[in-house]
Amino acid sequence: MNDRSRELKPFVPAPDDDMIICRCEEITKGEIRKAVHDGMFTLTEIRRYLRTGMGLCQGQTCTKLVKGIVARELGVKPSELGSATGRAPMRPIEMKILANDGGGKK
Amino acid sequence: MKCYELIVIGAGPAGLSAAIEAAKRGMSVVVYDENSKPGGQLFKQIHKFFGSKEHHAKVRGFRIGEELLEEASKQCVKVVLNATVIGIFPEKEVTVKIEDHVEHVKGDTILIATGASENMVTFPGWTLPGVIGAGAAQTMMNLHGILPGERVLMLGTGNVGLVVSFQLLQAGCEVVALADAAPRVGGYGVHAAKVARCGVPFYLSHTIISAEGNDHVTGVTIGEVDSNWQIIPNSEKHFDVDTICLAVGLSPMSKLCDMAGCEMEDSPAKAGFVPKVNEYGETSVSGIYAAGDVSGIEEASSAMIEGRIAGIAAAAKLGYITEEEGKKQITEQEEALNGLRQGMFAPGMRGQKITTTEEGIAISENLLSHGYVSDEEIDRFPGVTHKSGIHPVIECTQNIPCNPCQDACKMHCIKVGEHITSLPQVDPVGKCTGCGMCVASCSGQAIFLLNEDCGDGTAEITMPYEFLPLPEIGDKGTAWSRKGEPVCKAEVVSVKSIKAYDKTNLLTIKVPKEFAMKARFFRKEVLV
Amino acid sequence: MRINEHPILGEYEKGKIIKFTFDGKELEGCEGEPIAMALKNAGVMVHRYTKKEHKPRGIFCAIGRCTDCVMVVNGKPNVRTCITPLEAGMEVRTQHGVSAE
Amino acid sequence: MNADVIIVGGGIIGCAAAYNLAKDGVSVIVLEGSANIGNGGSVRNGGGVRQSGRDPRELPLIMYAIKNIWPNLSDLLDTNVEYHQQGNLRLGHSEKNKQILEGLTERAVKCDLDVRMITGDEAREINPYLSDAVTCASWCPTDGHANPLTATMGYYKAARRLGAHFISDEKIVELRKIKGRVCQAVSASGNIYEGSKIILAAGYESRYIASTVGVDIPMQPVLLETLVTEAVSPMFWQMLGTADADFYGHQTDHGSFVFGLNCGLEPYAKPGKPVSSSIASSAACRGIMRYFPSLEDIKVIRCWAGWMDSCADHVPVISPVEEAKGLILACGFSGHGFGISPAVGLVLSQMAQDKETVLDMHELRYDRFRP
Repeated sequence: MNDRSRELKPFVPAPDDDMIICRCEEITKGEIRKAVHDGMFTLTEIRRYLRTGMGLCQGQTCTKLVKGIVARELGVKPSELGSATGRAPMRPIEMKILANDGGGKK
Repeated sequence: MKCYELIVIGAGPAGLSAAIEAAKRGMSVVVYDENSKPGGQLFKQIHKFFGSKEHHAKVRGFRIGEELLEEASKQCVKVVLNATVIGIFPEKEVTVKIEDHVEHVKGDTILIATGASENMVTFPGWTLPGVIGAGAAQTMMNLHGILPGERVLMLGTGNVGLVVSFQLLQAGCEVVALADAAPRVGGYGVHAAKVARCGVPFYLSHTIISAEGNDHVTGVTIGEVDSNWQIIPNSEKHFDVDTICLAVGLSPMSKLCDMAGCEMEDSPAKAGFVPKVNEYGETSVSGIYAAGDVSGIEEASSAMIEGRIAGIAAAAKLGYITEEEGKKQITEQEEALNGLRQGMFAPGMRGQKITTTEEGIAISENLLSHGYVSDEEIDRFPGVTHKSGIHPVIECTQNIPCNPCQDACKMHCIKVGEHITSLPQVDPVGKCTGCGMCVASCSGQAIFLLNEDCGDGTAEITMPYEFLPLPEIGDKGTAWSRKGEPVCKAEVVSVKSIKAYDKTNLLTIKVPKEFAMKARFFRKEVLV
Repeated sequence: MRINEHPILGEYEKGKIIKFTFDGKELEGCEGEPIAMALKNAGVMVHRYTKKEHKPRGIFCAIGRCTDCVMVVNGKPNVRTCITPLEAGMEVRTQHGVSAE
Repeated sequence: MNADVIIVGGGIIGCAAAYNLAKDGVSVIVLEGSANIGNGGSVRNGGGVRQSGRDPRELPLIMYAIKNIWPNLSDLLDTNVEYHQQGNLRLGHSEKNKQILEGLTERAVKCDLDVRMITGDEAREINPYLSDAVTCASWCPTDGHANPLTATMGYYKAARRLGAHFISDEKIVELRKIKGRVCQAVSASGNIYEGSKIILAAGYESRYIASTVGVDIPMQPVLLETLVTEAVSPMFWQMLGTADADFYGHQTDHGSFVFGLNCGLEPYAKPGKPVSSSIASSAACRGIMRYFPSLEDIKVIRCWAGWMDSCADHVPVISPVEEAKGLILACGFSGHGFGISPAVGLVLSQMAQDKETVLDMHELRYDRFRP
């Protein structure tokens, strides 16, 4: 049970709020912190709301960083936050290659 | 649909080892790897590995990669390169991108051995070109022969940070400093010591305040942190660098396991989000295994054993060996794995503060805080003894599972004993011939041959030397201390490079005898 | 800069020297090496400028994971130059946002 | 825990209802069974905000939403929902396709919708990237698309700011009638939530939950799959569909393309966690490339699947229940819930407050399947 109305410490702007966290989508630490205060309590919700980890690299670099920021903001351990779901394709793949999956269906 | 008895994803140490074991027992095996070269990170590892003979100790990483590949081809393992697995679907269907198309294949069993990805830290300027992962530096210099930069600052003193710093020096870069926010060096002390004696300063409890530059890195400022990780005012230090290397740990690259429906856990002990596996490396999905870094960050040596276990387990599952045979063979591998998971750096020791060695000797605090063992500390370790004539001095001060030095000495001067993590001892009655095999065998480059008094007021020190250009007999220069400072004049009296040393040259220098226990490195420049 | 001789690895096996262009300027590299390596050797640090903040990016992971080193190659954007082999005559351009501008 | 209204299901329908209720000062508790708000079809759809192709019974909802809510929704929710009203092209490549499109068009025109048949060349004038394979299309200029992710999270954020109480990881397994009224929702962990009205908007799960108070809606779960590409320079802003229904989608503000897909095997997907199939995205790419050959080099970066709650007659049930007073059903959206969700949220809040609804909802009653 995850109560989304529970009290968080008040949002205080920090000097490093403009630091880029998600390199692909250029999402800053401040945006992530604010999103938590707007109710985005899970990594999946942060992704859906801000696009962190939804760029070309699919979160290879920022997932752990985002997790740390969200955990700190919520006052929980990062390991309590779970992870975003692994989805195909594991690497970007051109439509014409994906379309060419054999079996004479071209 | 094309079907294999084992589909291995990732041709690194774990994947290849599993493929070999499974194929040896009669299974049809395919290995897919997205890279153009197999071996995973092994081909970037140019240092000699630790461990015992069974763990390929004192063999360089890339040679282990070559051996694995050779064995895999002997066992008729099909290794498909430039083949990116894009997904694992129900009923163990794998889709893989090969050249201009996608293939669907099925596996009776699947091993996920996708390895790890590098962690990162943020600081102002961390997105500038010139800030790179330590793995990137390794890839550039060791695979492609490209210098990552001319002047480099390394963040992180774990084994990756230490090993890559040494590799940067070998490639010809200047490493201006090693910094780490932690108060103690995280990696093997011997790796730190070989970097420190080259003159690289260690800044523990320091972190990067900012990277400078407009279009690319031109400098970096680090600062000391207090116990709350806050920068202490006026502790800033600036370096002109063109490259900042980040070596702040690895995370399992386990997305594919998650996609395959394996039950996952977030385990700080395994350094991230990993599939839950049983003692055979099998995940919650029957027939899907995980081995190597993807199931918990460790060394390549343990990845190979985990891979072998999964390969044997898959063979037992498909009836190529009996369950009993499988159990017996796996138990042997588990013993080898347990052998590696011992000592001060064992996975179970993470986060624990160690004050004494297994022998009850106070550890070198200076090694942990500055990267080298101080003159005052060095004499208390069992590998350091003094006697007349040539003899080994083993500056090995931490309990790590490694013993090639014991086998290297045919005269039985060196003893590690039954317990592989014990500190090597020098037998006082052993007759050292000065063959140098121990020096070249030590993966930590921690063994020196000393003749502390040559009778003419000088001492001779033989040291491992893996840099170019190689000094020549008669070269005059400077001896450097463990701390990496010039201490006295020195002259090269011998340079040995035989095949058995495997690229570790043995350099013998002559110094005034009072510097016998101080001089540990040589540079041709005359500085004192 | 290239490492000519390495104390452990000796000499590197490289492809033959070929020509390609970077933003219209002719450069040389070794055939088959990643595009990013040839650029690094030529001193090119900036591979692209980001879409929102127009900040420079270059090689970061060098193994095709982070996608920071993407450029416009032969007209196609978002090509991971650290894992794409260099071919003679390739047209490599700095990427601005998601295109060559 | 008590509130005036208990909403079971934290998808966009539940969030939009909560937003409208909270705005009216009504106390609300929203219970989401999964870990994440907006975990079902709300965030796994193609983002269409379209009138064309709709069943006449739900047309009033979408027409109302497009006229009155979508244009201002970003401001209302303080979230960019990326709404674009640049028309919908439904593409055809054969005579059979043309017949399908003409049928849909005729039906919509009867409901006063501005939609018409156009030729392949006319379609290519609207969208120059279309291939010559396109021989006909239906064109509805007032249709559009929005971002399902930010719209869902935006409704959640705005409702929460207005005081709506959201609880996730709280799976409701039972409703209870007390003294003749459905007023309790009981979670798997045994917690009881009580309100004078209960809105059931839990997708297909609603079927199991409603059955605990003797109500059944004829629907079944059907898998839908979606893919998203890398971002490229802006190419076109229309919402796209095909007469064959093999894909639908659009280019987003971000530059990526989002395409919903259909490979034909979806109705036979295994129950449980929604899993992408190994062949659907490939089939979709073939379909997309047939109409948009210039997209062939664009890279797909992610695929995902989700369950939709497909109602027997393919339109939702949005209705109070006579024999279970206090219960309001909002389920069976059949894969077209996203576009109408702002209007549905409004209507549900009115139903829960016993106000007259802004639209006549009798066609979407729960008992329409019975004599």
